[in-house]
Amino acid sequence: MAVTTANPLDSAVLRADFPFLEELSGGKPLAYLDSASSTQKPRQVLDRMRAFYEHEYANVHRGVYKLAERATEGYEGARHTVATLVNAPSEREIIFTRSATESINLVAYAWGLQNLGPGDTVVITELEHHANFVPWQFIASRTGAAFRHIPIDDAGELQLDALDDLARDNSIKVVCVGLVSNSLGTINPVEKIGAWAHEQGAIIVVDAAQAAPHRPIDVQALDCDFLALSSHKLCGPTGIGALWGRRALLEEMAPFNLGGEMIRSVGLDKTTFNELPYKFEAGTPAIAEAVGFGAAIDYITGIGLASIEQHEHELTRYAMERLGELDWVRLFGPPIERRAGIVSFEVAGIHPHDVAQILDWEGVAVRAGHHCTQPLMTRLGVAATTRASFYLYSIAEEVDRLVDGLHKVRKNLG
Amino acid sequence: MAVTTANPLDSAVLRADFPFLEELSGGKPLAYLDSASSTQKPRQVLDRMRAFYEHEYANVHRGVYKLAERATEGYEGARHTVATLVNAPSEREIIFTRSATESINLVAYAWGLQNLGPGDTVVITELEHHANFVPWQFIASRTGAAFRHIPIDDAGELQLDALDDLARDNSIKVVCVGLVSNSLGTINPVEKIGAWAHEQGAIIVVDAAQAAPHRPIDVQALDCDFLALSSHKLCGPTGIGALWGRRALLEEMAPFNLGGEMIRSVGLDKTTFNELPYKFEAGTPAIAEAVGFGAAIDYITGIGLASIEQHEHELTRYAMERLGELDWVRLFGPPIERRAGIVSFEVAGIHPHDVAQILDWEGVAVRAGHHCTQPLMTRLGVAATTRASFYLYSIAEEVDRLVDGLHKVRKNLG
Amino acid sequence: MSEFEQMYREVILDHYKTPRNHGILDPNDAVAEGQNPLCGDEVTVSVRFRDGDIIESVGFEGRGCAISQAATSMLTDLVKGRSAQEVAVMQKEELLDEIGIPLSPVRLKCALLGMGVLKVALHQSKGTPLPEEWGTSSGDISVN
Amino acid sequence: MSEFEQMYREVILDHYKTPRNHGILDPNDAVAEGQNPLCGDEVTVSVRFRDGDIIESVGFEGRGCAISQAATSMLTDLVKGRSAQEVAVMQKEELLDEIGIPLSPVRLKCALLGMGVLKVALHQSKGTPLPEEWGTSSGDISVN
Ligand SMILES: Cc1ncc(COP(=O)(O)O)c(C=O)c1O
Ligand SMILES: Cc1ncc(COP(=O)(O)O)c(C=O)c1O
Repeated sequence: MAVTTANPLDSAVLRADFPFLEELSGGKPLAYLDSASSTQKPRQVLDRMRAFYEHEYANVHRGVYKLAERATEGYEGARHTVATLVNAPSEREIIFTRSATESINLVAYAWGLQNLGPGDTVVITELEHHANFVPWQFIASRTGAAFRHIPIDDAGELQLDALDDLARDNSIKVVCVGLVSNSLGTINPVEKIGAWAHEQGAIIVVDAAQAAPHRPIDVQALDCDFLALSSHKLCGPTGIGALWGRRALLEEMAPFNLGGEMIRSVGLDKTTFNELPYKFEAGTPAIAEAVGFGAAIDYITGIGLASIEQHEHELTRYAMERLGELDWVRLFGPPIERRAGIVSFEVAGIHPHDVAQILDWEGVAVRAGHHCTQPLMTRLGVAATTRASFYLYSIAEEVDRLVDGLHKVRKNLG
Repeated sequence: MAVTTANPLDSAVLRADFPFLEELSGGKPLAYLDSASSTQKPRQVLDRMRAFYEHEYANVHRGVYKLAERATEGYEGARHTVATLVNAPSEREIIFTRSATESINLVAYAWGLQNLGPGDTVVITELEHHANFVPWQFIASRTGAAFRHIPIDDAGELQLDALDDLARDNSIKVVCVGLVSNSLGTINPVEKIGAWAHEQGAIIVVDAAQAAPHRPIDVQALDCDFLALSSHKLCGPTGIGALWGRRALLEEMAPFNLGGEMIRSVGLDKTTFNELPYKFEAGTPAIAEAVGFGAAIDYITGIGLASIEQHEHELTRYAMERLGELDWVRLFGPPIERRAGIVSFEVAGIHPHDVAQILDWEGVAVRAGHHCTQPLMTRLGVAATTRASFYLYSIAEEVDRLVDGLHKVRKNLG
Repeated sequence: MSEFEQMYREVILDHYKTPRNHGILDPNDAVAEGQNPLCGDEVTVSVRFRDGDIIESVGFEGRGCAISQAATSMLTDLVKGRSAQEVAVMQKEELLDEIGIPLSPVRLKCALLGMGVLKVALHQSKGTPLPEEWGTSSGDISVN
Repeated sequence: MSEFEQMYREVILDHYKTPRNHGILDPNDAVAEGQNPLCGDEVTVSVRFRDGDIIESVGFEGRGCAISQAATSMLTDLVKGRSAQEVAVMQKEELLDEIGIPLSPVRLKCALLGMGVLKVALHQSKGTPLPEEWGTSSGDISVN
């Protein structure tokens, strides 16, 4: 929910940081309304990565020479930045991965293969992104654990009154839930679900891919066990994400990927593993990407996550109002109070692909599809939706262009 | 072995492409002799990635709008480039990963968990990098398969006469071998080992991380089953590598990472997988990194891999000669004819860390350590070596500076 | 001609708004369904043969965009009277020529979904070859 | 002062060339070995106690660079006469002050290897706390 005391951010000024906005599409900058899928990158991040490659680049950790030291400082500095972003008790609990998806796979494999078996239950939600759904479904099927879901209501909100029934046979070992739904924008009550999971003796794995870019996150306040996030959704480069994990759990787990860097000693018949976090970072990591991830976090925290949240909240409210005026548009998802900067909708009788195609010709980029949430689409009774999503560089004029574009869609195909 | 008919490359000209050489260390550019660990990046690669982020960036594959199309073209174009580099029969057989390490883990998990069990044998080599060693050791221990190695002789070359003994009980299912040893530079007879593996009904997994940057590679001529390579070792960005795999094997395998992009349909009780290569690429991939990887391949193939190989061969010969003159330096590894651009050595009575530390003060960057080949170090009877390694931007003057530096090391600590 | 008119040609809109051969044949000799993994669209294709493996008629149903619906509709007309074997090796270009509009890779998937599913149906009933992109489903997950 | 003289101070070179307390104590009350994962260096540390948990003497052996050898040598002098508990919670800064040279993170690992292994030996024999970086070996692989 918007914190109305945050400093308002000045999009007009911030937009100057984003080179992609100089690109014109039909005489105007592209109205990029697909930030939930991936965000654009500010100069500050691109400059930092370039400087790193030009002046500080070498492989990390083992080099004795100065260039390798600088590279290691850059890489480990980024770990510190991520730890601060999520308020991790220790930097050792931050593991760099390729993406939020890989972060969750790491937990599903390394924790799941070791801790799940027949008689155990894995719980996910009906609106979960495939990233926090399919790995668990796979590991459940491999280990023989049951796979159950928390259902949603018609507004796309989790039905917490279903929890008792799920807990009935006392078999839940892990609960997997996203902070913010990437399809509907629903802000899920993760603290409550976490407390409930812990009552069952289960752990909770939180997908923060869609939340970390837009609102402050505190793993200690959330009291969760694992939390996944991604760089490319918060102004950072692709190819890097992070997992935070509770130290005691990470220490008990076997590794996931194996190879260089994650070992203490390797022998023909016995191998032992390195300390945290290296135990989970096999091979040459995404070094420059980590540095860029750190720069992106500096960029968004410099603006202020509370300010970003409020800006998006206002834009979303505006978009819901404007779209709500069109009786041939059906909005999915919860009311503005429990919604992040995402608006999914249906244009009566017109397929989302056609909507997005025609909008593109109007210089408006939106996403059409299942948004990697097919079980949710099934629940909503559609194959796909059209989705507009906002970030710090989004402005009200782009919402107007979306609405104008939808009129054109209807005129042409309605 | 050097192909003496290749066009000689002009390092002096090429060096202008590498911004890191503008950095002075004690008045001279750093003599960077650690390219086997990771290479420096030319402007062409950095420019391409920047342009991609500024003008072509969006998430790939699903977007209907033009920006997403451009991003997808960039990403899939890089796949085409990698396929061409290794002469893959089909682009569908190229899977993007984080690194050579992850490529091998993919095979070890997705192929290994499905195909190995008690009574089966995994064969690696005594000089294998941990990346093609530890994943197999881990999967062998999980599945109960035996774990055996092809030994080396004192010169660091594989002892092929040990193969018969390994094959005795007819249980070999997979043979894992690197094309070029990153510690000694040994060029391994992979075709022969592959033919032998296939006679056993085994597959062969080739680690080309240390070969692909320096010499032409052809998976069809090698007749291998899987081949791993990495971008950061061939002038490309970190955070991206590739796996080539034989189509029939890839199709039979279960996925490794799971999530978005790799599915065909997801349901609460049943999920099916996407076609190749997407089945193995879960989540948002390292998009800009793939584009940079492609640009790096264009850069090195533009120069010509045969020319690079010959240049390194000559430098290596020179380095072996100059170091060979020092009776307090012991060289490890094979003769120049079967060696790539890597020289590992020991300075009598002085630990490699101290050698590398003092060399750094002389503006010479070398690596000191086990180079992620601890079983090899055990075999050589050392904890670590000092290693100099070359790339297309390396010059003879840097070898001279290395030798001068070693005299200084000896004067100070000998 | 505007971008809209280039892609949403009259004939496309016509097939989209009044699809030919719509509905699942009953009885039928073969039926298959398939999804476009990029957007979740689904199509079901049914076939009736005569004289062994000559396609007598095809009927389809599903949800998808104008391009995928129109392309599948056009396809059902195109293949009538051909043998299963002929259709199994039919090049995508033939259908694309018929559609006659510029398509990005993503929209190409829309246009070719029906053709892929038809080939799956033929494969299942007549053992004809599967198209490349429909051959890699090993490892499907089922849970309880 | 050159970079060389700053790091390879006279006292460092002295401890490196003539290490104190070199060799494994025999008999001993505790012994542990450990590796530096970054370079493969190994050190073995042995301890003899008196009056319960007072460290009477420490002996070490291993291979490593000048910094790691000198630091371990200095450490063995430093801890003599202290209790296991005291040493287990001893701050790394105390040893680093003694070493008295600027160290990058990689060289820091060299300097602290001996101290880590000593704490492991104390942990094993007296149950004192393990240092952070020695606590995560679960999942070691053994193969046949
Ligand atoms: C022979 C060899 N194999 C594998 C690797 C690991 O590759 P990556 O750095 O891509 O993880 C390396 C380099 O570290 C190597 O030299
Ligand atoms: C809620 C949610 N979880 C997970 C992911 C996957 O993250 P990544 O793109 O880092 O793989 C996404 C984005 O695609 C997402 O929106």
